[in-house]
Amino acid sequence: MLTDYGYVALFGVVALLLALSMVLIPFALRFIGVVPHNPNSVKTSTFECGMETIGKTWVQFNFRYYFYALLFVAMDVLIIFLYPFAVGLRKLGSFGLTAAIILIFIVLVGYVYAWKKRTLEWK
Amino acid sequence: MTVALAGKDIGPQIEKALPGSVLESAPGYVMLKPEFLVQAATFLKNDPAMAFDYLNFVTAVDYYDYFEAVYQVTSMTHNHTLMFKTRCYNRVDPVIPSIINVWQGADFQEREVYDLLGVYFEGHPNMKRIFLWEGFEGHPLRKDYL
Amino acid sequence: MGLAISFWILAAVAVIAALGVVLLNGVFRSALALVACFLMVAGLYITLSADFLAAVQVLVYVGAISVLIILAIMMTRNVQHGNPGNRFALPSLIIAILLLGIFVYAVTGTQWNISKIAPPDTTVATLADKLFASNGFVLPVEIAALMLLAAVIGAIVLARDK
Amino acid sequence: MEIERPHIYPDIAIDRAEGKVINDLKIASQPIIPDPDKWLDSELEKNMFLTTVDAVINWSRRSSLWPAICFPACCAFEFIATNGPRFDLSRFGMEILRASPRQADLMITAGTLTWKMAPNVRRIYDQMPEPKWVIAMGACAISGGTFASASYATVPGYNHIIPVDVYVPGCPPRPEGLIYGIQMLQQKIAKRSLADKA
Amino acid sequence: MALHTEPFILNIGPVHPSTHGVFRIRATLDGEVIVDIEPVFGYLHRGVEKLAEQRTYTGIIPLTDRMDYITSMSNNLAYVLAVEKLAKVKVPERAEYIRVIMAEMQRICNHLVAAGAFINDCGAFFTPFLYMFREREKLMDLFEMVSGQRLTYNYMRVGGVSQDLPAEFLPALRKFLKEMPAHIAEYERLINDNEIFLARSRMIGILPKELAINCGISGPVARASGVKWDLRKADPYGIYDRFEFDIPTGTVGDANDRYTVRIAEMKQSLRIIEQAVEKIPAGPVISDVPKVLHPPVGEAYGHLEGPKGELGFYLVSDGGIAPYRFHVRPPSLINLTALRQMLIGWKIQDAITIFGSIDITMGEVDR
Amino acid sequence: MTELFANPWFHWAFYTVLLISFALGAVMGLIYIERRGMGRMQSRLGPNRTGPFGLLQAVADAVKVLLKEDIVPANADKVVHWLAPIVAFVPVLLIFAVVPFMNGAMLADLNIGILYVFAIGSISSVGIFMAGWSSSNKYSLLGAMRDVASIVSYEIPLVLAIIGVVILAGSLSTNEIVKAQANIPFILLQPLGFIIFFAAACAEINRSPFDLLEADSELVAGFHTEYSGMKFAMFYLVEYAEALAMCAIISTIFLGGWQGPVLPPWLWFLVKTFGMFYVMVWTRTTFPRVRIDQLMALAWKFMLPLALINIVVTAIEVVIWPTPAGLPWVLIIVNFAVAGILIVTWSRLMKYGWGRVETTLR
Amino acid sequence: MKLHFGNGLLKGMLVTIKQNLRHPTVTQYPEQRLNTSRRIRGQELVWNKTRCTGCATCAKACHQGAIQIVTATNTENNKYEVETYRVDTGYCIQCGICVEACPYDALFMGARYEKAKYRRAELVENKEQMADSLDRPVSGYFHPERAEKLPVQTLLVEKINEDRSKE
Repeated sequence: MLTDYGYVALFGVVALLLALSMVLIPFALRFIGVVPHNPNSVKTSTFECGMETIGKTWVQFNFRYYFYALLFVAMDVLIIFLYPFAVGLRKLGSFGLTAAIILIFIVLVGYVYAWKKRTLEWK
Repeated sequence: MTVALAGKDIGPQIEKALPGSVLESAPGYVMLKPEFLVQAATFLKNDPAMAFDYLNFVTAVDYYDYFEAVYQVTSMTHNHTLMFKTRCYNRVDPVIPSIINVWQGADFQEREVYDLLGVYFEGHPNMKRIFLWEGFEGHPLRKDYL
Repeated sequence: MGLAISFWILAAVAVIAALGVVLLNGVFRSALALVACFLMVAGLYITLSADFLAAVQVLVYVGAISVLIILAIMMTRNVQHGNPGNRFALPSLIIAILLLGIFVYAVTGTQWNISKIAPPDTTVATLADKLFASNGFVLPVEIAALMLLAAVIGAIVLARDK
Repeated sequence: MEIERPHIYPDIAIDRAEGKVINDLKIASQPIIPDPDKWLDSELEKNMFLTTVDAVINWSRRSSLWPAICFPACCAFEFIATNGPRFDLSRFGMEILRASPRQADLMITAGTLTWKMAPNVRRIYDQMPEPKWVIAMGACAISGGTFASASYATVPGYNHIIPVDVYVPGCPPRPEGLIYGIQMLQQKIAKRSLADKA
Repeated sequence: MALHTEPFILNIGPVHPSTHGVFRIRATLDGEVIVDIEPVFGYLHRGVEKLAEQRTYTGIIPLTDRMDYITSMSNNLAYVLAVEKLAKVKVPERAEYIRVIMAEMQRICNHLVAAGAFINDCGAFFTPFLYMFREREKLMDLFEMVSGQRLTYNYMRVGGVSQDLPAEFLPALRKFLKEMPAHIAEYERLINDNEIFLARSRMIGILPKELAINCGISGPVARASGVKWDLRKADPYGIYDRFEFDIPTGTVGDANDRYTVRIAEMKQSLRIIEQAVEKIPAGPVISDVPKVLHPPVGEAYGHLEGPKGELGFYLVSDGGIAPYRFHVRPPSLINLTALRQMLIGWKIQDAITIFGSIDITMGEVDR
Repeated sequence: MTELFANPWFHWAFYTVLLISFALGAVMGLIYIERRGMGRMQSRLGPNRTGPFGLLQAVADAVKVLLKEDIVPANADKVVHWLAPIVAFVPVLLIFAVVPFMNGAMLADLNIGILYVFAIGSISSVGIFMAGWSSSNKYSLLGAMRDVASIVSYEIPLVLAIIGVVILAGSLSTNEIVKAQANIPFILLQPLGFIIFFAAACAEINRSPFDLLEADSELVAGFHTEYSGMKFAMFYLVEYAEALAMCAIISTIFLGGWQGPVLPPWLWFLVKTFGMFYVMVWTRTTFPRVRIDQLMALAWKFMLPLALINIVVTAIEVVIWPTPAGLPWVLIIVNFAVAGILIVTWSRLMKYGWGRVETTLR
Repeated sequence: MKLHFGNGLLKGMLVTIKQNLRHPTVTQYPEQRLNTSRRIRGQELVWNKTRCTGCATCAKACHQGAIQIVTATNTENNKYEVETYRVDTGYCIQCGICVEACPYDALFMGARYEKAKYRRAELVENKEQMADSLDRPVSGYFHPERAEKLPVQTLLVEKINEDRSKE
């Protein structure tokens, strides 16, 4: 099993090198004059439909979005439980099924509550 | 067919409602005093016999001696139309009251007149240049521009 | 041999990334370093033959927790410079050193038993047996679900418009 | 332009700042920028290797010209018609219209340029990565067209603001005329050499 | 809670793929939600009104072509109507029919572009737009056949039209009339029932009837809000009182209504053209008008139901060869009056959709 | 030959070269298919000048983009700006490690194959977020924000939709899943799962109608507004490589992967993958884009409950008929009926006209 | 006002896929060329030297002022002769008013539209470049007698014959 992960890890290294080279080749070619490079203050300024940006560009976002992330984490954890269940269902039989349905049901209570509280709307 | 109401008929009616507001009742238009413009416009809009609910256009003409603001209004219920005008004799900084609170449709058109002719509409919440940029010198549609 | 090499690489990168979390200036970069750290930890799980756990680590920590952190960053006002030093610097240093001491003591003092049993071939099926079979840990699983429920409701309360 | 939380409706300060930019540009861009025709007629002595490299590079550059979006006026519709199902610019691999100048190679200036717009066009052009080309499409883009004669607001030709590679006359040019112009630009690109620039 | 979003200013335009030219919305956003907008005009202000004061009455016609460049014929016609009112010129019968055919073809042309661009703004990847442009090309062919240009026709003249229709025009037009309904049905199949499109356009950017009238909004935008006002019926210029057609109106006044009204208007225009093609008489196409026109001193406001709304020209003559004052009532500009009320509270995506549903041409907004 | 493949180093080297060349080559193919296919659907032709039949168009684009000037905005977070394309690109390539081209012909037959795909795939979104955030551009930032929104919403239905398949196959390994489809592809047993997975996959890889992050009619170019040259090309590549990966995954888990009569297995796999991509092109040509809150609502209110119901239904079916020897046809009918009824009834919960927000700032 | 996901989406998809089978309406321009309108106003003016009297009506009619005409008296046969006749095609908007104005049928709209140039100065055409010749087709704009001789315009409503080899 570990051999397989070894393959993946080494493949990952190669992929990383490939990605790096893709970024670095134009960078290297710049020095032999094939790729132009004449930055100036206008060129490197922010593009905003041809206007200068007004105010700062990193702005604060609303707190409401945080709720989604929390709900997302909760659901993600639920899914993690469901995967072993799904793999082993044929062996587990109806007992496992009941357990999983109870599991889903408990989390769904919170989900339904969130729906009813209209917190599922992205504002 | 939309009936173009004669200024001759409407002028006296406005005069009756707002004494001293009408300068001239020509066949094609009614000439109003600028001080009474908003009141007359409100009257024209709200009077059930007139019911001019729709403002076709607002513009102004530069006649060297004076600026003439031209308004054309239509009543969608009665299907008739009327043109009324007002004059402003000050050439340095001409001011005419804004009718944006009567017909919101005048919003951009008054700004346009201000931009191109330099007639300031008093009471408009956002009276600034619309087509040209801040810092542009002069008002190009004036007859003495260039 | 291969395991040892990969362990050291993963551990070293994890520690560097963890240091980056603390030392880097921009909050966003710190968060990215944290993501890198999580990834390395997932790699460590793999070297321990816990492949399902590694996937869970990536899925939950890199996929979900990082989003949580990123969202938290989106809500901060001054993203580029992070926190300036404050008067809690000294107390926190002391607490950190104390904690480190406790950990080192605990690690060195523990008798590390090494299991002689080979790791199972398919971890997921084994896990399924342990979690959902009638003789498994069904009750803790349901309790975990209750915890998730509590978290969701807590989130709703937090996000409610006041 | 650092303005603190300006979300109150008429913000005259922004307008003033922008107006100043426009006025400055108007004063600065009275002379015409000469046409970039440096490598047009020159047949340089090239060595074999460079010629091959040039050929490959120029082939790729001329076969994938991605136009930036700069559609002020009438000619825009002829440009879209060119892009449309009848004349089909996508045959030349040009259907990828990049809204962001960072990813574009070619600016097809389809329409009248006013002084108010000029800083934006200049800015968009500046923000395009090199190498970049400009096709002046239509009379307004070449000379201001109808609006040049007495108008206070129009720029008499894009070549006051940005260098123009190909002029396509017409008001607006027929789509075929534009494609012809694009092919002329492709021929122009084909003559470019790495050696010239250095 | 102390944590809230910082509002920030975003420039949408002037160089933005879906501002239909060079319009600019300076939007103040709270996250994705629009808190406040300020429309900024003038990026295509070319001084048409000033230029027109220096030109002969005939020389202005090419200028009107370039004002609303999608609907050049209608612009020509509106201007010519105003001059005819000013100079009291009669128009021959055949020319009147040609004008109606041209104006209605132009209306179809404009609505094709408007509907296509609107769906494009909803995010469809050009497909409906290109389909509609395909049919527009057919109209372009016809316009080109008549006037020699594809976009800027310069075809109407004071007292008629510049040239008679070529012999092959009417057969081609009949052919077009025969196949166009199938194409409109195709667009309807393609997009009208699409759930994503409906969700994106229904109940979005509602313009109430009273607000529409008060803002002077006209054309399909007003009709979508339920204002049954069409100058072709209310004030039939030319010979519009001889044709049978309906005025499609919307009920809610949302973006979808504006789209459906446009599609319905195309069908009505086809109806009008069919009737005109049947009845068109033979005869001269231009009345005897001096080459250099000297209208009497006075003023006239000529208007027509343009594809975008009430398009009017207000001319003041001092008896010279050029108008003393030349003012355009631009439907595109005035239809934007309610933009602020329509956009605030919606997300950026909706803002683009709503803006697209109004259908403006910058050449006419800024002139 | 088999001995050679038994050598782990050779196995690794062979598949590494194969996967990378497959990914890059197929992406070019996808771009060609997309441009030509879309062109035809839009009643035009698409690129046909560059090379025979326009086949070299993608090559020309690639060479041009490689030689384009690279602009890094002055006030961007430069390190993150540089790293973002790499972080986005590497995971996408890694996905291909578990894609079976033939029986067992894959780089690594992981026990947790499917889970690995989504775990790795979620890293890519971080790269996209980095790009949007670091550009210091408001459009990019909005794109980044939408990226977060789409991660948050679409990860869940995507992963849930697979569980039905996993229940049927009883394994997480991609090769095992393909083997389990020897008789009948899972698309017939899991129609609802397939629809949800397809939609969620489109959202995950930001393809139309869910291409909100780079919505060019609204956000100019979204998260990569400030990227030029090769780094932009890498995002372009990522987009198509992700699409390729997702199509490969879909064909593996729903369409029976390399299984198929007559043709060699690898050809079946390719045909299914490219066919799937053609469907994606087709939807892209036809549909308008959804709005961000509709995207969220669709994920949270439509696809999540339906996916859960799908899991429960599938689980019950599997428990009742542990070995569906003679039963697949019944199951197919039942599942299609369930899918149809659920979609129709549940979509009634959706309504028009959400979206107006009463702003308090004025 | 109920939504059913699916129905409308599928209908739309059917339309696009059907389009795939239909013949595309593309004219592959450099190889295939459309017959333009008989009245085409191309991007040039064609000037007939023999008919022109140098009256400058065209220059007066041109509100653009794009036509520059200088006449000189030829003392030999006591006639006006056109010394310079110059049109800036980059400035001309092809409105055709000069052609309409010409009282001697000496000015025509040209039919050519491939006039792109690399340099601004090349766009100014002098009288040699504008002169009437055989390779410079003349459009029938305001000259119906010429229009009749020109080929019939290709129309999209008619079926265009297309060469499918280069797809």
